[in-house]
Amino acid sequence: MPLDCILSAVAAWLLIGIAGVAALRRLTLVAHLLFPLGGLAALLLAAGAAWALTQPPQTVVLPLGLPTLPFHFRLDSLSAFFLLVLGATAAGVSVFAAGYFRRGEGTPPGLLCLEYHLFLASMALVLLADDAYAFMVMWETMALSSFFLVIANHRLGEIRRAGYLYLLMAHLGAIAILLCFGVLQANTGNYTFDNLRAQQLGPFAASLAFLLAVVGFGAKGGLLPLHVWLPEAHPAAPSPVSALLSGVMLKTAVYGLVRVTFDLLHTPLWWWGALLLALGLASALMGVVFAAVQVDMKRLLAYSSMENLGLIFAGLGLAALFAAYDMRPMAALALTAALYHAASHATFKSLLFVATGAVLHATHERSLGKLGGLIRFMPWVAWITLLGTLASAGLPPLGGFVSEWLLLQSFLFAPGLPNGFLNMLVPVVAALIALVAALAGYTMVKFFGVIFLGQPREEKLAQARDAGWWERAGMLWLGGLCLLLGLFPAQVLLITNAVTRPLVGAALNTAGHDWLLVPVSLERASYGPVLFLLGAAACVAATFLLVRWRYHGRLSRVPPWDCGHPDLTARMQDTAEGFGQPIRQIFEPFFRMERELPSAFDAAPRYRVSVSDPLWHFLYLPLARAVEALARLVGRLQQGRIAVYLLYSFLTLIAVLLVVRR
Amino acid sequence: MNAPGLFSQLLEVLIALALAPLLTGWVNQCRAWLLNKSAPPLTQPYRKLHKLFHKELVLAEHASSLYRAVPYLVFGCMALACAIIPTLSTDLPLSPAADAVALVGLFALARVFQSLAAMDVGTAFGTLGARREMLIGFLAEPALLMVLFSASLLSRSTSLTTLVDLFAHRELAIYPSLAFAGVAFTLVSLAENARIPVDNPATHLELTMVHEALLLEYSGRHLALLEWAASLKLFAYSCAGLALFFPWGIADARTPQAMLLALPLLAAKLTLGGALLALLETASAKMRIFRVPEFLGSAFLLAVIGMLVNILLGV
Amino acid sequence: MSAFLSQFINLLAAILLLLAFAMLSQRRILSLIHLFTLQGATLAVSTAVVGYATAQPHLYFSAVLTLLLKVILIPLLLHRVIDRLNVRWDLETLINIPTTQLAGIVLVMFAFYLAQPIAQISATIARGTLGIALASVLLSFMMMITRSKAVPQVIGFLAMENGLFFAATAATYGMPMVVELGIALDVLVGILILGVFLFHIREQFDSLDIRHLEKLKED
Amino acid sequence: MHPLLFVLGIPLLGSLLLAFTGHRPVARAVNVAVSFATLLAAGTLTADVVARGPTFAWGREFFIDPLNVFLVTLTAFVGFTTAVFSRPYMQVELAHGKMTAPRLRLYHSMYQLFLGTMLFALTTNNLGILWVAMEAATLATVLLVSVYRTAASLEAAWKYFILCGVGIAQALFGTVLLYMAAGKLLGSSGGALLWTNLEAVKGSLDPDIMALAFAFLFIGYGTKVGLAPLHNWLPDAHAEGPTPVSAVLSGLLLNVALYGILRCKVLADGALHNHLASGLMMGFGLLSVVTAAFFLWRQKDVKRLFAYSSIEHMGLITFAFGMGGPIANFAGLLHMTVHSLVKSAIFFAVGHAAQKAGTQAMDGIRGLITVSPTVGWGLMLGSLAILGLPPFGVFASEFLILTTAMREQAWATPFLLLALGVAFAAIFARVQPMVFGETSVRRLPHPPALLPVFAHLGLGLMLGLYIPPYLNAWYAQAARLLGG
Repeated sequence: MPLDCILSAVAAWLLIGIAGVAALRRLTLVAHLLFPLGGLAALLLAAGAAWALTQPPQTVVLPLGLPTLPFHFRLDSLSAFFLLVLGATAAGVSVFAAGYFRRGEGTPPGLLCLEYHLFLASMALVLLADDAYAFMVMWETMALSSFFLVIANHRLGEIRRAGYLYLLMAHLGAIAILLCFGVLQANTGNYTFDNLRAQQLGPFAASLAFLLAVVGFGAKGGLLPLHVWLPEAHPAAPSPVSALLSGVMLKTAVYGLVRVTFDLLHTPLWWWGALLLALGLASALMGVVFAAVQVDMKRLLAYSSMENLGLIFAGLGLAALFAAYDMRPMAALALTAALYHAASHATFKSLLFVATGAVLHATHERSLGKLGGLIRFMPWVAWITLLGTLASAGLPPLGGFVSEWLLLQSFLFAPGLPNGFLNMLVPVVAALIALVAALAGYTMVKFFGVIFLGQPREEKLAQARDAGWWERAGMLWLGGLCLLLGLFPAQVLLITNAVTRPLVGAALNTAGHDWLLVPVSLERASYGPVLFLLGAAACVAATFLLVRWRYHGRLSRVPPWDCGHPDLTARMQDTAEGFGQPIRQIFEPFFRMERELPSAFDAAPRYRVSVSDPLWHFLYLPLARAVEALARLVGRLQQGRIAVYLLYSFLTLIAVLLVVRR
Repeated sequence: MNAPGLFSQLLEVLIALALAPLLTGWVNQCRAWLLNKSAPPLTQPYRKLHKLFHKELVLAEHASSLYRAVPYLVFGCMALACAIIPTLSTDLPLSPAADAVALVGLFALARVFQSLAAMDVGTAFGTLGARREMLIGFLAEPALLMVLFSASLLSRSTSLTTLVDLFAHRELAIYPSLAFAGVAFTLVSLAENARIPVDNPATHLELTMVHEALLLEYSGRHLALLEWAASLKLFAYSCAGLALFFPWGIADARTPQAMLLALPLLAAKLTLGGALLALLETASAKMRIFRVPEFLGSAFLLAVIGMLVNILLGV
Repeated sequence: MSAFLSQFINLLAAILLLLAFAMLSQRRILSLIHLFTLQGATLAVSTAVVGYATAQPHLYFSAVLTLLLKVILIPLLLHRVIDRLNVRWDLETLINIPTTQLAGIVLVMFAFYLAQPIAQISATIARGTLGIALASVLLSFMMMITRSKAVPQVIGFLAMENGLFFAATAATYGMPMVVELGIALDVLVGILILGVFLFHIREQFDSLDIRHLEKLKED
Repeated sequence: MHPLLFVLGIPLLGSLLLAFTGHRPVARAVNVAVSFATLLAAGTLTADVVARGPTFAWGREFFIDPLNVFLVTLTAFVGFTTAVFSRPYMQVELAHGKMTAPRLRLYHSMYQLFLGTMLFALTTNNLGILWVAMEAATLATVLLVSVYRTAASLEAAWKYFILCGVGIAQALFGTVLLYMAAGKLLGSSGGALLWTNLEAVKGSLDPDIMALAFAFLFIGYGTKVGLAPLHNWLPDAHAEGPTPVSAVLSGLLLNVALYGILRCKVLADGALHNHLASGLMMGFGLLSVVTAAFFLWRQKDVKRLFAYSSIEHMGLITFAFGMGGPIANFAGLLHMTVHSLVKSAIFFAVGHAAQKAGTQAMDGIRGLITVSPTVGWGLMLGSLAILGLPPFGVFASEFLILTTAMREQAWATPFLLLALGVAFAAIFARVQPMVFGETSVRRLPHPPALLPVFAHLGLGLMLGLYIPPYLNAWYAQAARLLGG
């Protein structure tokens, strides 16, 4: 039974976590035995999930939870899809982590092992939960365990602040989700998803539930304007954890929103889709623009995650829009695009984050301004990372491109919508998606180029060593997944079809095209990555052979041309800040910039520019100030004077008596 | 996969490879004429390629293997691009593998590789060029995509062959959306092919160069391949423009013999197009790099307006 | 039950209210203790009268208890405290006395207003007693609010207890014996603890002004 | 002999014993032993009730039903664990010179007396005795709060005494009114104050008197529960008394006071046939939750912080009981249990932490986890639990309360949410740097008592994931008893 398979994997994770506590400080045991075992359990989970995709939904009720509401778990195709993503990604990350964790990183290794596996297990159970209570318990456990992972290196004030912000936002989001379930159960008092699904809500209640879900899951998924925690928390965590946070945990937000919008609520209203689309696009644009100006490699990736999640949410919005107008095949297309992007983002973002981990360990440096030229010292890491970079940039023939392709395809169908205004918006939206994708390319060139290419910007980088075998194996696994997702979209569609069919009542066409991705028909659009790759490879190989056959292979190595400048140093290369400069200029209104410019007569000229999120200043800081002011006001009640306290009691008594006597 | 299809596919690639330097030479010649200079011969690009292939390869001492792979990759990408754009016939077996979106992706892939290679040597100009190239790219790419989308909205397809098929066999009609798209396409092509007013292919003035900065460290056969790839790119863009806006004469699967007519027609169209390009280039002045976003922004805007017009007017 | 007894209880109730008012407006601490003693005496008498009128012997016991506790023991304790701590001076009030008196009148009206529906259905001896008991509780409460020294606050607290006792006897013919004993014990222990506290406070702050006790607060 | 005799007798005798021997070193152990004996007796009583159902003892004066039996067990349990905690705690205080032998005698004696009075208040059937026991508990705790004899503790104790004394006087007035209402039906015999008798005739009690009575009782006992704006004594008393006292104040006294309100609410509901009692409870509950949340924001003293958190939680519980109905009542009872357990666990951890840091000011307590991981984790997990993060039991009850409120009192949910959000932001912002980061604390020669912390947290965790069937049955019966 697939469900047994998955539950035993979860149980294995929990046991491994407990074993970790038992071996609290024995690093070798924890790293080289427990983490790989966790990876194996992840594979088991993925296998179970893949199996489940071919089976009808299965349920189980555990004798835990509230007396009236024991934990219900259900494995259907939607859960199975996300579990597959979780298992496949976690396997790679766990293997990487086996080589990653070192001594003396704040938290003892055994405790990290517990938190890590608890995190994995709670994510799996979130995906399985079939009642509101189980869902909320797992959801918050997930937040909590990941919070402890984020602050693994808790001695840095910055990391503690990030962790605080993270847990606060997670908790506020969770409250919203809780209320969403409260609305969904429609006064029945029964919180099983079966019952929620059976309720017929009016448009107002349904919209309220949807909005609460958007707030709750949006807070987890980094949707504007609830994204502020994301670029703080993801970089703060140890790299394998960042990989899981960005790669997998954000997907639970996608899962939740899909579950609520398409499963628990039946027919979306059109403006839900429009809202989600708008929010998704805004976050995508904001994310990518901020990613382009970052100078910290992990922050850059975190913002890039925000961008990708924005795209996924936009896809969901479009799917909801189509579903609202009962255009089921189109809805299936958009939903597939979103799911596909979720899967490919999981693989490439995990890969990139673990790569930053490898770089971090080799160089002890996170700032892009101090890296460079690592491809010569860490070829393994560099070449595998290149794969992730290209996928993240949305370039063919890798996974990121397929999902963006599907998304753009679904936009092409949007003019069929029976709503003139929306039709008009479509080109703008499609244009923005294209812009975001192109900017992602810009960002990724910056990411890869500044870290791995060029000359080392610091002396010590020459001492960098390539990652160990565990790390390489984990990265290879993730890179392989990127490649698979890119090259075999038709096969992946078989999986996503199993998901979309029950949710929107339609699926994409896969019959007869094993090597081609043909969402509707051959005349409309098609994409064949294998063919594409073969074509490109043939061209490249032919060129290479021809050139080698026809011409000599003489070669001499010389210093690079200095353009007439006698002392060219590595510091003259374009920096990460420099790479961000055009973006800062073009998208100026997005940023809140603080510049420090040297004057012409400075003896030690200094240039500094810092870019911050304007939302902090327009939304969060005023909010915090308002609470502070209110708290100050409330604090005045407690002046220390006993006569005043007695007066309160007296007045309260009088007031209550007046109410009573009424 | 049928024999005529395979034949037309091969023919297309070969013609592209052969004719691309010629087109570059023709544009340069026209430009020289317009500038009242004595023109280089039409075959100058071929000579240059020949010379470069025979030269010794001089590599920067710490260039990585990525740096050495990139010329082949870029060349392969451009050849593939030429293969999937219908120039002579719409009966192309490679066509289902890549549609309009994939074409844009392909160009982007080549650009990313080229920029990465430029960063690899680690000189100031290489990285500067990479940054500028990516800047132009991220603005031009969505604009190009929007242009293609305008056409796709008319044909309800992103498949290039279907698109061209449809346009080649339609009644002569005026499509205002395509007019906008055409202007946008021209602007994008200028930028993408490193032409004035965005870039000047004829200069190595360090502070203004973009495309040349990317190639600064390349030499020998690598440079030859990259130069050839640049020609191929110009050729591909020209053919794409022709296929979208002036598709008449391209043969379809039913009439392979029409290719006999298609070839001279293509040559004529390209001649005219090349001359026009030269005219455009000489008529405008190179702009500052900071003005490029505005330039490409307007292209982007035009393309979006084209799509809007399409949706509002239904044509 | 005779009308006379009922009138007598009403009279005692009125005296109780009057004393409560007097305490509210009294500035001198010694007079305050005297007034409190008088109030205790009134209470004891009224308890005995109610016991007689309703023929409940346990109320006599209660009256004796009141007499012992509130007329003899507590005033004695209070006298000792002010002697030992030397706090005979005149009192400052936080709010001036005419204002408190005006507010007191409003309070009495309010108490009567509250007790009115109960008085109408009440079958006990004196209909108005509950209202008066309530009024004296509220007046004592207000007295506690307006005084700035510890001893008068304690006296206010005890006067409030008197009001409650009066309510218990006049309105309900006395609580069950166990409860009354318990209450008396609590009051006794309470006053002892308060007395000890007063010494501690004096020791700590060199004064019994409760304005020294304003350190714990939100800032 | 009835087991209740032991439940009530052991702590009172213990108090007497410790009044003479409490200053000796062995007294700390005796205190634990007496508390343990009480716990055993409470366990026997519980088993008895489980086996035989609700019972009376000594006529009808004492009454054990599902509502109070679980509170009795809880009180005995927390009383025992706090005694265990106070053993090493008081040793350190003695070593630091904050406690002296005579004060220790007072402390031990009053601690047992306090437990005894609480058990008395819980088990008595007589509302008059309930009042007497509550007042006695107040007196005992006043002495406990002032045991350090510092200026601050005297001030806190004085305020506590005056405010609670005045408050509880109102409750006495309410009791008198109740007796008056009952007298007409039951005669002015001793039986008129017995809750079971009143409950039997509650439908025909005079509504006018009952309304007034409930108002006074609510204000009176509400002061002890710490409902805003009657709460002003609470933070001072918690902050300035010894930490074991803070733990039992938060964990037990507030519960018992609320228990008093609940008993009265059942009568008022029966007599009034309207939503007066519910409305009052919901209104004051909500007001407390919101006010306390904003108070939390600017705290500097760790014990004050958690004292305000207690106000917040008591407000939430009051709100839940105000809503009524089986689910909300169930949630309220569950919340009472887990709040007691978790809050006292927090105070245990805080006590150790403050001793290690040498200060109660939160700015002075930093990085507990490096020097004392167990205390650090105890404080961290406890805080997270009290903030309502699953899988701890507080979340289970908050889940039920919030979702029920959503259904029945939708207007209240925005306020609840605001308060929960602000409380989370406030508490967590203060606790995190205390636990993590560079350290400011030192090791002490005396090992901390960690068993109570983790036993409480473990139980709190269990109640979030699994509620044993018999406990569930009690809760359900008690919830039914409380009605809607």
